[in-house]
Amino acid sequence: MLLEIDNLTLRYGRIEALHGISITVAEGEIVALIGANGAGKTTTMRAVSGLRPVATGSIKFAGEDITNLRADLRVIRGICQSPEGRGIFPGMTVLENLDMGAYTRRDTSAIASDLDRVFGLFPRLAERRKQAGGTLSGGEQQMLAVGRALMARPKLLLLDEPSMGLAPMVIQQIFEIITEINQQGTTILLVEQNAQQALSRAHRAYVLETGKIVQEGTGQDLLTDSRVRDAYLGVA
Amino acid sequence: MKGTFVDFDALFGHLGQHTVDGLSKGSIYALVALGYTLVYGVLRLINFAHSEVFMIGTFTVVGTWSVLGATDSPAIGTVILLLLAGLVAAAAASGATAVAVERIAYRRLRRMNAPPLIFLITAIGLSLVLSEAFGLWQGRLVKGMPTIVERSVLFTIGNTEVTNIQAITVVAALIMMFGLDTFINRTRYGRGVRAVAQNPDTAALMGVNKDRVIALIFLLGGLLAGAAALLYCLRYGNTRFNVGFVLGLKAFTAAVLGGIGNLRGALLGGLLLGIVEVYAATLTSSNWEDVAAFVVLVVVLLFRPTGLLGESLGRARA
Amino acid sequence: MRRKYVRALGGVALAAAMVAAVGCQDSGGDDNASGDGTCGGKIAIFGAFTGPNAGLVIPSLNGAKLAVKQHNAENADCQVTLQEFDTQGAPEQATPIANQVAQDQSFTSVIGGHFSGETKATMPTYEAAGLVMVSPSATATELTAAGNKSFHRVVGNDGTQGAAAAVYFKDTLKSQKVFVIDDGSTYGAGIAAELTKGLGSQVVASDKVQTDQTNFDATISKIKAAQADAIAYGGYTNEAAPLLKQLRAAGVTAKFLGFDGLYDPAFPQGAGAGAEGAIVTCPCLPAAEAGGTFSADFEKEYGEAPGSYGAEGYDAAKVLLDGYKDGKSTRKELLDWVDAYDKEGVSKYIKFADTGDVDPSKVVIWAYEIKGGQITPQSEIKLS
Amino acid sequence: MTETLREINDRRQRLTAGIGERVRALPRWQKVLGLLAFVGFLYYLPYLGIPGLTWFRTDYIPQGNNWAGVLFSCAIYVLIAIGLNIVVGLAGLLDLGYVGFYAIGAYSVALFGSTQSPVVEALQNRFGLSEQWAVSWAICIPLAITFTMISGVILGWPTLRLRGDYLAIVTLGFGEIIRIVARNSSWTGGPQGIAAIPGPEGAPSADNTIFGLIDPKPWYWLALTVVIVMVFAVRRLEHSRVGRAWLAIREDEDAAAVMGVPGFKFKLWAFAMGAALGGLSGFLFASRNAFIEPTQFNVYLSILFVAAVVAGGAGNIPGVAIGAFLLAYLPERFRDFSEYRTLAFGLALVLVMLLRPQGLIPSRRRARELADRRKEAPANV
Amino acid sequence: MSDPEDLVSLAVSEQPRRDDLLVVDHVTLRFGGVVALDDVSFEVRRGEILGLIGPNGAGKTTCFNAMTGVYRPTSGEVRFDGERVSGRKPHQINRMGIARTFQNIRLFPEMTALENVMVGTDSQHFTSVPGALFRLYRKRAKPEELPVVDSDNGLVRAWQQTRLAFAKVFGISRHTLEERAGEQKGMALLRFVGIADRANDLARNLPYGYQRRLEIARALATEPKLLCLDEPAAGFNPAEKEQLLKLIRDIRDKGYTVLLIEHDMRLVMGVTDRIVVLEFGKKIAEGPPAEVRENPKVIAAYLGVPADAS
Repeated sequence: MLLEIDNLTLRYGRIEALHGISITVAEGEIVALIGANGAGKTTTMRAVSGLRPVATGSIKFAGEDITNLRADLRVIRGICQSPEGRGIFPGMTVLENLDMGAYTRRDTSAIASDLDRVFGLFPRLAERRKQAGGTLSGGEQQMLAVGRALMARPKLLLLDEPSMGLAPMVIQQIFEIITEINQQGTTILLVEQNAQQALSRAHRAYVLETGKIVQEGTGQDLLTDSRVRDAYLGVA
Repeated sequence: MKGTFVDFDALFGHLGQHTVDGLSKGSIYALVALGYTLVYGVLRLINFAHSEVFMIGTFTVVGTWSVLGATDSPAIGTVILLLLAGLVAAAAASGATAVAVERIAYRRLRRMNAPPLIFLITAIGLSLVLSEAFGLWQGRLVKGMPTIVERSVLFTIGNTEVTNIQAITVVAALIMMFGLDTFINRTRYGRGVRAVAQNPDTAALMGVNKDRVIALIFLLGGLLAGAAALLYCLRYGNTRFNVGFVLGLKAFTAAVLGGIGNLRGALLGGLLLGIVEVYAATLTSSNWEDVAAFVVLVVVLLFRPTGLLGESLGRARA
Repeated sequence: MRRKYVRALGGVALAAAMVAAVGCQDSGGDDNASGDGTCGGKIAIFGAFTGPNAGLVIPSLNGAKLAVKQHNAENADCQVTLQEFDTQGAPEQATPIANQVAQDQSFTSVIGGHFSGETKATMPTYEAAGLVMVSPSATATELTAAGNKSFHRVVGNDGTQGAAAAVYFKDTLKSQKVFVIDDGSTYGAGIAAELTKGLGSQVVASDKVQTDQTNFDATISKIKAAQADAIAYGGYTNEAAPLLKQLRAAGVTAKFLGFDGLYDPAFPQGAGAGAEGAIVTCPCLPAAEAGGTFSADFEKEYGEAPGSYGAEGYDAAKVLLDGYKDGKSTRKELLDWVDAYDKEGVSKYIKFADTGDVDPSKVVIWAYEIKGGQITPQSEIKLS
Repeated sequence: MTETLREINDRRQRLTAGIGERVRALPRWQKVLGLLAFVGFLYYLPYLGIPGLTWFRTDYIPQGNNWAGVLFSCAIYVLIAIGLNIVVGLAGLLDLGYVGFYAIGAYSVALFGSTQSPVVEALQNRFGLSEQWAVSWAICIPLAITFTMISGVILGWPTLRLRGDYLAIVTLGFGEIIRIVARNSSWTGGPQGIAAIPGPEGAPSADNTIFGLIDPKPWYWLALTVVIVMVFAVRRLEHSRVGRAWLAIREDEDAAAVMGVPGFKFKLWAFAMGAALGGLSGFLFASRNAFIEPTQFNVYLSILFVAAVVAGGAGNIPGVAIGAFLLAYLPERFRDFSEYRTLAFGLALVLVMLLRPQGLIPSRRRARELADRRKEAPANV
Repeated sequence: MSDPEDLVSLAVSEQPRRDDLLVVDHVTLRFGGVVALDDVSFEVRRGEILGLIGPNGAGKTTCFNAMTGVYRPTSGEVRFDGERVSGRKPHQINRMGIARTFQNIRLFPEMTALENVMVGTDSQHFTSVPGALFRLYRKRAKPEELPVVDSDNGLVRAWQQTRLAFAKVFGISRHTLEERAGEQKGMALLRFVGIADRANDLARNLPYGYQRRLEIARALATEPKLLCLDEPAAGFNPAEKEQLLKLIRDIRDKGYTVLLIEHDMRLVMGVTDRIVVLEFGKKIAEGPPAEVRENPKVIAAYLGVPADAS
């Protein structure tokens, strides 16, 4: 297992946000977390990337216990997140933002080729490479966030709401790119509102509800599960 | 006195001279202001102890020169040696102090996620401790030092004389300012600093070690304060245990004036404040210059609530 | 229920203890000195013994200590204690100290204050308590102008010194254009005003600097613009030293004259080479001129020459000590004693006018010159 | 080192935990009685002679200061802290120029009440009044309060729109401006200051029987009475629509505005009320000392006031009172430390903030908040 | 207002009422180059629950902010009760009768639940500093407002009687009456939303669901004509959502008009009278739930194009 989350509990102040969740992600998989707003999906992501302290439980990455590891060291281990709300550095240009993704890397030539790869995936970004991140449209920012995370050449890519605020066409594109990235060998943990898309792309998925995992299974199984359809796919 | 409260002739008769004087005065403000602005830009914290970082720099210069046996107006080779030694020692001492302050106090508070006011009071406490420690150790009276660089007039434009020290001060300040600007905007570490300033969480997700970046900005601020200390010593030839308090206050005012968190704002604010003070002192008398400085600050903030150039490391450009 | 009673009982007991204690405690020991016929007593001395301006005051304190020590060594049967009270020079700190001294009847006389502000703030209190004050260094003219009965000083006032400085400018320096600077302090502004009065139209311009100022560009350009041939500075070393240094660095060669606030080894040290040739006036005698063996004794005791007001501190104490030696032991007796005092001191001949000022005819003002980084006596300034 | 201290601190916390709870659990009448006893004790303090406690008197040491005189200073500082607490603790506005209001209060009574003030002299000349004429002490009280409230509004009106840190530097500038103007203007008496400031019995004179020159006890009782009245008044404000509005603004100004709290108005009120209290304390200070000069109102004092309020426990009257009390008391009691007093104060400030950031006696709200914030601290910083 | 004890119901004015309470009239909003709202028009009618829905990032919150005066529209305008909304300060907009909750709960965390609600009721009150300080503006007390004398303890009873006599002679201050009214109304509201048991706990210590409800109670306390709820169900499980639906219906039944912003279409279906659907800053549908549900544009927007559709 690349990532093993075991019985994780996490609090905001005195409010418990996660109540003992366990998630595993195997190498090469796309695993989706779905659930309503506030169910704890983003919190889980932040715990994995090291932005939130864990109350109890453990997180293991590639066999190593990283529960209390600093966030930046996790990046060096190979975990990179495209955060919810994109987290673009508004005052930096597109190029600088992408360079930030490669912050921990020193292999200049490989970085250059990765940059080409990202620009290949997102031609829009190439057009706007000198533009400040804050002036991009929502969709462009989302591309930038995903591209930036790719620049870290992560073993595990965490994507938090990559389709948020995007037009259906773009959503379609983004998910195709996600699949492509995955096929190129990157393991992906995906948090998504758009359950339809997420489930159809994911190998496996977990359903979160108020800080607990209520269901898990393969993407296709959950996609056809009546309860999931009822609760998260909108139209019954 | 009453009839001549405002003396326009004095001001406009030598406007150029006053401007040059103001610029050279403001350069030192600007260098110290950069320390405030760097820390504020990243941590949103007024590092009140920065004034003492500067003060320690000046004492280090005095100490270094006295150890090296400096005398008034030495030979040119010695001058360069003394300047370099003073610069290195002051920058090292100030930088070390700034980093130590961060390590001893602020990091702990950051871990506690303490509200800004707590940082401020801690900084005030630290500032008291440092300045008092020097007051006890070095005495409370003004401390003189040898005049390393004899003043001479470099060139004259109209009735405006520009002296070597003024030129050194302004040029050195500009060089350091642009050096810093380049460092922040062009290098990998600088990008890390800007990333933490703009979005600390995402910066961590990109692998930026926030602690190291914060230590770095304190170090940078300290180095600049050390450089400012050397220039100060060259220009004024004196220091004192509480020299930081007033100067720090002015430098902070300058930083706010230009837009705190904004590097170029610090430069602009510093120079502007220096000029305003000299003008005001000439126009009335020297003891009104602080009033003028603060009045200008209030007026500027009324029309531009975040200072002349707006806030933040890079954020303003968005 | 029982606990309640215990608590109530405890409360009553505590209250009783408090009430009982009221009777037996009122600012300690008023029964050990005064009025019991024996010789000696307690002198309170107050001033800025700590803080930035302590350097000006410590020599005076040491002078007084020296006088008391000598007195006690010579008069085993008439021991006098000197109690120090540090005010840091702040009026609001001096006021409760005045209350303390006034209420403690064992204190029969006061040396102080050392600065004019603290003196002004506490004079009425000491007067009301009938305590005699002998100040070594509070020089503001107004202190003796309000008819306070307890205040005396063994030092010339700013009026005398300002006038003397005016004479010095006219006669010795032969200055035509004097630029007057002060630091806006009670002392600095006061003495600058006195000088301006004395110089009249020879004052071409003036400026006021502020405490802790370090940059004097504006002042310097004003001096240049006024083309002054002499500069007078009313204030203290902290600002004067950097000012003078910058003045000289800026190529201003006009004569620089400061007052007793600069009579302080830190001044030439802080101003460096720029101080060379500067004049400091002081209503204090040069060490060599001081009467008797004072200078030698002082140096022996403290390992350094008596700085500013060392001799005055000694004299202030001496005036009172002579009274104790003469058997005076109440506040009233000592006040009368000081009023009638008429004797040669180490700094000058001491005899007080009705106002409390030392007899103007006995005041000596000396001009000192900075030579080789030392304050060296130049000449006495004759007032007429 | 701090680790050991932290451990000691934790142990102390375990020991003292629950005292507050137990006190709160007492029946109301016992609390009222306890409070009365405490107030009685405060009035008794100048006589403090209980064996064992005499150690606390500042005249316990030979060079010590008058105990009642120091108590008076403490009371003044407490009054200042209560005023500043409205601004900093309740409304959450950082005011680093509070000393300006203190100065205005002091100068109000000095300029109008003293026969030696240039203002009074000008009035005498203008209206042909006798040389003994001056505004009486009692009338100076409303004058002082009015002037300071007006200056609070004048300062607040343009600046309260600014964000926190900007407000801090602007208020600091205000404090400096007041001092510099007082020092450099002839109508304020300039650097010489103003003497003969009246007290309740008129100009200072040896004939005054109660508020005399020698015995400061009545002055202390007067100041204490004012403090108690003001504590009462501020508590009334705290537990009213006004106090809720201040708290709401401190917590979340935008949300408060959306809930119908006119933020600007109440911030201005906080400034005005804080200013009035600062002015009142300056007023008392000036009339007790009978002499003021501008150097007494330097900006350093402002910063110390804020430090005292925060270190004591911002938002909580007992907390800020203890902070201010210690600020005035400790340097006096430990005069033997002489030169090291300020250094020790600075160290103490840093230690309090590191070990007990909520202040010595925090409000219950604030202590909770800080405890929670500590838990929420992001993992990577 | 049939029941005099019912403090929660909105006092509906008897004046002739126009049907539309809030009108969004061709509102366009641009930030820099980004068009956040593109010519959006709809209205909220009195007494209805209007749902404003759309996928995350569709411009719901932007629209909401324009409606509550936070943003000034680039063109077009928002009118509430016939008056323009934009250009007013937030507290003035509250005075007009718009109250809102926040997507990411924004309570006053260091104040108790009751105090939080009382900040809301305070918007209806007038006591300011002089009133609170001196307890001025005394009114002759009605019998039910007089202090009660009920203690057995002689001393306390004497004190109570003194207070009673004082109140009879001098009346009762506006401050006291307002405090009392605020407290009663606050408690009534806390009971209404079902969290009265934690009235004296600090808001930050309340469980998540309670905080959501508290926010609603606080908004109701300002007696709004229009209550805007911004994603009130975020973080709720289905059971909690169900309770929330009931609460929203109750609120409507008390006479309030409700604007409900949600992205969860299912939740909105069950409670709203009408629905407006936004996508990319444009209104793509408007109508009763049943109608909107069948709208193909809505389905596309909501579900995205199914992956297997291509």
